[in-house]
Amino acid sequence: MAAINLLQAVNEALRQEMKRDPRVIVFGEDVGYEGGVFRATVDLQKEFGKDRCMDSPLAESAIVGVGIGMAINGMIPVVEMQFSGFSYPAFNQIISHVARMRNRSRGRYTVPMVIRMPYGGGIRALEHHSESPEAFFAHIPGLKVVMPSTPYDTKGLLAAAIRDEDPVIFLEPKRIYRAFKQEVPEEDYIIPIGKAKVVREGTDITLIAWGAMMRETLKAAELAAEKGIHPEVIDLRTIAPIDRDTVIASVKKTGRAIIVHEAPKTGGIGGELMAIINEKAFLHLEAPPTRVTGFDTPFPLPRGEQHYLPSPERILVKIQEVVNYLT
Amino acid sequence: MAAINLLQAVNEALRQEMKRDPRVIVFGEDVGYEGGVFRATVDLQKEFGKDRCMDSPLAESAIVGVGIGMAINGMIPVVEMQFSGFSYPAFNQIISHVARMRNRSRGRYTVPMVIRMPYGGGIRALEHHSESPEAFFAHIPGLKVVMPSTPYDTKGLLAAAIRDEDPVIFLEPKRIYRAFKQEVPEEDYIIPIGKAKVVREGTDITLIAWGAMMRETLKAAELAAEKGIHPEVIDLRTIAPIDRDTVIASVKKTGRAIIVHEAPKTGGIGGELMAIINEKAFLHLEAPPTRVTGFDTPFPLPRGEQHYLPSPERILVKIQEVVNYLT
Amino acid sequence: MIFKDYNPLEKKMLQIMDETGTIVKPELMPDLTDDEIKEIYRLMVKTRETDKKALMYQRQGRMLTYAPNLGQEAAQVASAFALEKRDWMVPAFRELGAWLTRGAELEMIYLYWYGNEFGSYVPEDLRILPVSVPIASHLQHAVGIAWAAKLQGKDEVAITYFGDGATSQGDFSESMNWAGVYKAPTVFFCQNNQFAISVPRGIQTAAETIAQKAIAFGMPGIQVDGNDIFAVYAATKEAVDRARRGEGPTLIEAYTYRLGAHTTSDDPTRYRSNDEVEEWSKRDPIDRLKKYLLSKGLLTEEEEAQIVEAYGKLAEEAFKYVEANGETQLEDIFKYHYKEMTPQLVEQMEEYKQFLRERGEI
Amino acid sequence: MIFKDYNPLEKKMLQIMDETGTIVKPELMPDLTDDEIKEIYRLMVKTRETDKKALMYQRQGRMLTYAPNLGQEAAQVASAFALEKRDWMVPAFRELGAWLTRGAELEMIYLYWYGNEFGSYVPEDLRILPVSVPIASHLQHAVGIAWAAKLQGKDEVAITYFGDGATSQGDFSESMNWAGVYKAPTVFFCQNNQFAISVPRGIQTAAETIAQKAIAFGMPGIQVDGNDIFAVYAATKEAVDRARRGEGPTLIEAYTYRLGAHTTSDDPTRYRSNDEVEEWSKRDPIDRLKKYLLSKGLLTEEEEAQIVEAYGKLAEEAFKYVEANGETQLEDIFKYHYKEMTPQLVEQMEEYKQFLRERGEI
Ligand SMILES: Cc1ncc(C[n+]2csc(CCOP(=O)(O)OP(=O)(O)O)c2C)c(N)n1
Ligand SMILES: Cc1ncc(C[n+]2csc(CCOP(=O)(O)OP(=O)(O)O)c2C)c(N)n1
Ligand SMILES: [Mg+2]
Ligand SMILES: [Mg+2]
Repeated sequence: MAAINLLQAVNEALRQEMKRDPRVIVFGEDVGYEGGVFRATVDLQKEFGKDRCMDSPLAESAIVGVGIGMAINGMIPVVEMQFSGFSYPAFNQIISHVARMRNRSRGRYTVPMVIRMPYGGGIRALEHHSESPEAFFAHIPGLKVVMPSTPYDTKGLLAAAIRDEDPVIFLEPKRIYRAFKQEVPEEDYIIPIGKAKVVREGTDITLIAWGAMMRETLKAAELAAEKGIHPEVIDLRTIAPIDRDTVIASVKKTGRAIIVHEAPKTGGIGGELMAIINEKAFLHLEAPPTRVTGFDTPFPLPRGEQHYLPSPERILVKIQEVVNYLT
Repeated sequence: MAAINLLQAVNEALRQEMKRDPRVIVFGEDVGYEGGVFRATVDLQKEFGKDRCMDSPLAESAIVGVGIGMAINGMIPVVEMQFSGFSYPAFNQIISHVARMRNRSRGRYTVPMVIRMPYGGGIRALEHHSESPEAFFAHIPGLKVVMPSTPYDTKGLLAAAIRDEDPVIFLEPKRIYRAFKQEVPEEDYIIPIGKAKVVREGTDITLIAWGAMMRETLKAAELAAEKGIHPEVIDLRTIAPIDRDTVIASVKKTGRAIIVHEAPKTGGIGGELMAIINEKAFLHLEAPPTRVTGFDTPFPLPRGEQHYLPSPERILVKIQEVVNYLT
Repeated sequence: MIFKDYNPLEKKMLQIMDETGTIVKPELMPDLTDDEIKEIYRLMVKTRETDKKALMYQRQGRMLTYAPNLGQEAAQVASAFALEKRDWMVPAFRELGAWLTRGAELEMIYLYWYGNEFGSYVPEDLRILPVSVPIASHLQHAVGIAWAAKLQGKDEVAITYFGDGATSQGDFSESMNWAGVYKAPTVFFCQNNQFAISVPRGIQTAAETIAQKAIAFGMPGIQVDGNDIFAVYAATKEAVDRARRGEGPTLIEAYTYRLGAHTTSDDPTRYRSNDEVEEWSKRDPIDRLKKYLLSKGLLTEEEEAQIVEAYGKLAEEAFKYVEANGETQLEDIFKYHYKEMTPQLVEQMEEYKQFLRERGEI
Repeated sequence: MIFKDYNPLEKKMLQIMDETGTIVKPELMPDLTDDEIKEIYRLMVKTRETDKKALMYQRQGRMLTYAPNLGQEAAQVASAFALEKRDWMVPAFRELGAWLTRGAELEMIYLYWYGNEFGSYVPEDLRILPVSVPIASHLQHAVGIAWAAKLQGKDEVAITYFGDGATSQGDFSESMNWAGVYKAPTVFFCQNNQFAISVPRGIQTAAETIAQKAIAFGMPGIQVDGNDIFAVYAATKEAVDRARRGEGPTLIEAYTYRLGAHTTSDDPTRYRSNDEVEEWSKRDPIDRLKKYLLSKGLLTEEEEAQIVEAYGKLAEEAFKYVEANGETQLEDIFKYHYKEMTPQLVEQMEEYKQFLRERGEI
């Protein structure tokens, strides 16, 4: 086992899957010769050649649309959107074709494709470089949406995404690409898509988060523990389809829930989770489920971003509020 | 007062606003010479000339993107996406620019633009012609999203949208374009954006819907009334920003809520409304708020669409379930 | 060869057979046997007759929306005829003739327009993608299919069909551009039928021809008389051969006219004159080929009548089958989104079935 | 006139002044006074010096990401110089030179790269749109601005800047096409600096020139030596004049080179050779103009040194101001999305302020 960071885990999963299956092909803007602006695809072109890892013209709709055709003709494209904020030109291809080809053709044509994109804020970046668009993709039937939070999960989930026979949107928390290392098995392995993980057990309240917000949430849980509150923390890992069983089991136990996400509050996945909790665990609730999220604004430029991102302290305040509800 | 249908109300609002304000300009695919595939813009070119109402090349990203430029240079573009399912090529322009230009430039440049689109199913149409994409737009800060359900509201809301200094997505329920007529004042008037309307008073449960689903919901309310259940029915009218006051006041009164929408369940506005109700009226709840929606599938082709759309009967069953919750 | 001699910037349009059925460029006559020409003729008549029936059923309220082919039979049939079985076709939504040429069953095609997704369940042995409605988006898929073939060393070419309106979309340019860069073996076949619903060609682009758009993407472009099967076939064949040889993509503009409505929801008299339509009717592609065949003694009027009748019958049978088998099965709405249904979908299906069961509807 | 003589399909590139500062096409010399030429020179030096300082501050961790201009000063300054005050400029993100030429204050520009939205609060008397990051999307806005001017009878032209990479995006083609159809008075100014981040021009398109893409949209296109201010100015002026006369849009490809990194996050040594960079350094646009000015006796080395120093100081002052005033005010995050804040935004802002207040942070 070597200790690697999340970015290296992406690279390792890509390499192992490309080795395992000659149908796997990687392309996107700058991913070939240079190995990606974040270096997620570094050395893949060297190792597998220009026909397995290549630079594309600067056109996201084409990257996805061409990928669809390649998938139909026997390949497994793993394409990169350079930043999730630049996936929008490909929105029509994603919603109208990636997500629907299997259903449209009643299973005759499928799109076993992975669309990777770094997402999220906190890296002091230019406009459009800090987006968290998971709610858009989760509202598109036919897609799976995965957001890992650790090197270990990243490697296993990306491998699973590549082997999945359905299209997967794979959102990588760029803020923590290099934030920490973790022991990760060198051999390949799979973490099943559609399964959340209880990463901290607790009794008083359920905190649900994913991706880069896991760190803030876990820190908040620690802060709460110092104050005698014991949160259970769930790493959702898959945003679509949501692992309702894990969420509901936890909320039934704790009676309380907070969802944490970076994306704007209105219409975010927080609302969907609150709805699920209502539909499945209402009688167990001791307080209304609620959320700590980005504001209903675009992500601010760097001199304002510290206000936007949910912080452990903001989460803690909400935890206290929910735990003290009506007492 | 003349009795007109919803489509005529669109046309009338456009005509009156074009007359009132020479900056108002209408364009899109087929909207000029022909007057639109639904005839929403009929006779406008004749009346106002080719420089006020024109056909565009077949390019939604351009229709919106060019509209942005026109708005910045002093005009008020009211553009049409021929069907809401064809708005996706314009998604990048909408999210990256329409919604952000004001904020990006700290108010220096604004986009007082209206993007009209017929939405929704039930018209036995080809693929992509039956979409309800409101949840996507509602999750984009900087937009307003309006969905009228009657000729009267349509005329007043469209006029308000055109006069609004912010961009408005105006989703028209094509299924009921010609379904019924209503007395509508000939002079121009405004219905404020951001205000929901209680269209039926009741005490037992709050039903929230919008657009084409209002008819199903009102029918369901009648069926319920026959069974002695008295629903209050809210026409949300504006999907973003949601009129929380009206919703919350009603739920506080009834203690129960069902949201009805055509769009897929997961990630739809139903979840957001349930979240709002939790956050603002939890202690008044006598049953979990829930929803009757389209399935988590694309809209089926016509031989399957009858299954997909929420019907008064499906709503009624849910009403009974919620009203009988725990009793 | 032809591409070099027919530079669209010089306003040259390839025509081999003129409106009277006379071969005006014998030196360019493609290598087609009389049998093959006759086969093309039969496919064009098949297209026309089954198209007519679809319209009729639609008017009777038995078929849903339908996008007629009238006038575009030569463009479709002769181009698809230039492909091999192993090649791929990526259609828009008005390609009945091309589907039939590639061997698709009428039942499947009618089933699609009847409003059932199984109308897009293309049999394994046919390489045709389903109807694609969002204009120009499918061109990207054709490039992907072609490029994947090339990368995998498979000898396959992809042809994609689209209209004049489609050329205004970003996806048109992106896909052409990509195919140029990676020399993906793709044939971009534009049926310029002069209208995108009501919008005339002149509002789509200021370029004098659509063919010349190829220059922007570093590939050859050619304008052909779209109502002349020989011109269409010759250009397509050359484009397919080029692609197969690894020389990259081609853009073909088939200059033609939609004689019917855009779809059955459209009333073309609103936006164009009868005179124009009549003018173009005189250039009917089937009439033209018929004249050629008659003059060569390859067809008689009686034989034609028989062919017409036979295809009419075929259409009736096919539609009968569709009406008997065309209802969507409830479970099919849920079953095909993912390899395996998600728990959410299972729940939604079960809840709905329960609803129906309680009402005695299933 | 120039456009006719410089057909990109004939591989002709407009150059008026060669690399030694010699005027090689005196007959095409644009109508610029010595003062104006000197002003262009000054603006180029201003661009270079303030660009350098931005890089320096960035390396010190005081400025955030920055997209340098080195090598592209002629393309930017000389093109923007061809506009009138009433015209509009729609930039991408690498247009420092064009911003300065149009009269933008350095404080504002630095403030943007410092990471504060007020850096895009363009004063009312300047017609420049904010930096646009999503590649090629802003071209559509330029067309809209130009078309709106035309429809309102206003004598205004819009110029839009973009790179070679942008030409692969659908929005590039859609906007060019639209401008062609409606003869919107737009100048599409492509700085072909040979790279889109690490991706070389050859992977963007198989077209031999970017200029020839104009043919797809029915407008003139010209390739100019982007490091020659006279070629850039002459072509832009002609394009602006054409647009003003109602003759429609033009595409200009300024053939140049990005001598620096893509942005401060980029390491160009990974993907290109030093030799290539050195080769292009010899064609430095400022050196070239300097040689011209020296040879004409319009500049001395001492004067140059003074100019350089003055702009260096200006940059320091500007940055000092920005560092002192550049923090984002909390309320500004909420205040500018809508004309009036929605109840949701008010609530979110208040809740957050309450949080800060409780922690004594405000
Ligand atoms: C993205 C998108 N926008 C709009 C439409 C609606 N629409 C359907 S067909 C059509 C016109 C297509 O014209 P053309 O490409 O010339 O093909 P033709 O119908 O003439 O065969 C339009 C606008 C669509 N299907 N997709
Ligand atoms: C839609 C979109 N995709 C990707 C990016 C990331 N990106 C920023 S600059 C750039 C390259 C641009 O190249 P070019 O157009 O040649 O301009 P240059 O940087 O050379 O000035 C890319 C890919 C982006 N900003 N927008
Ligand atoms: Mg057409
Ligand atoms: Mg470049």
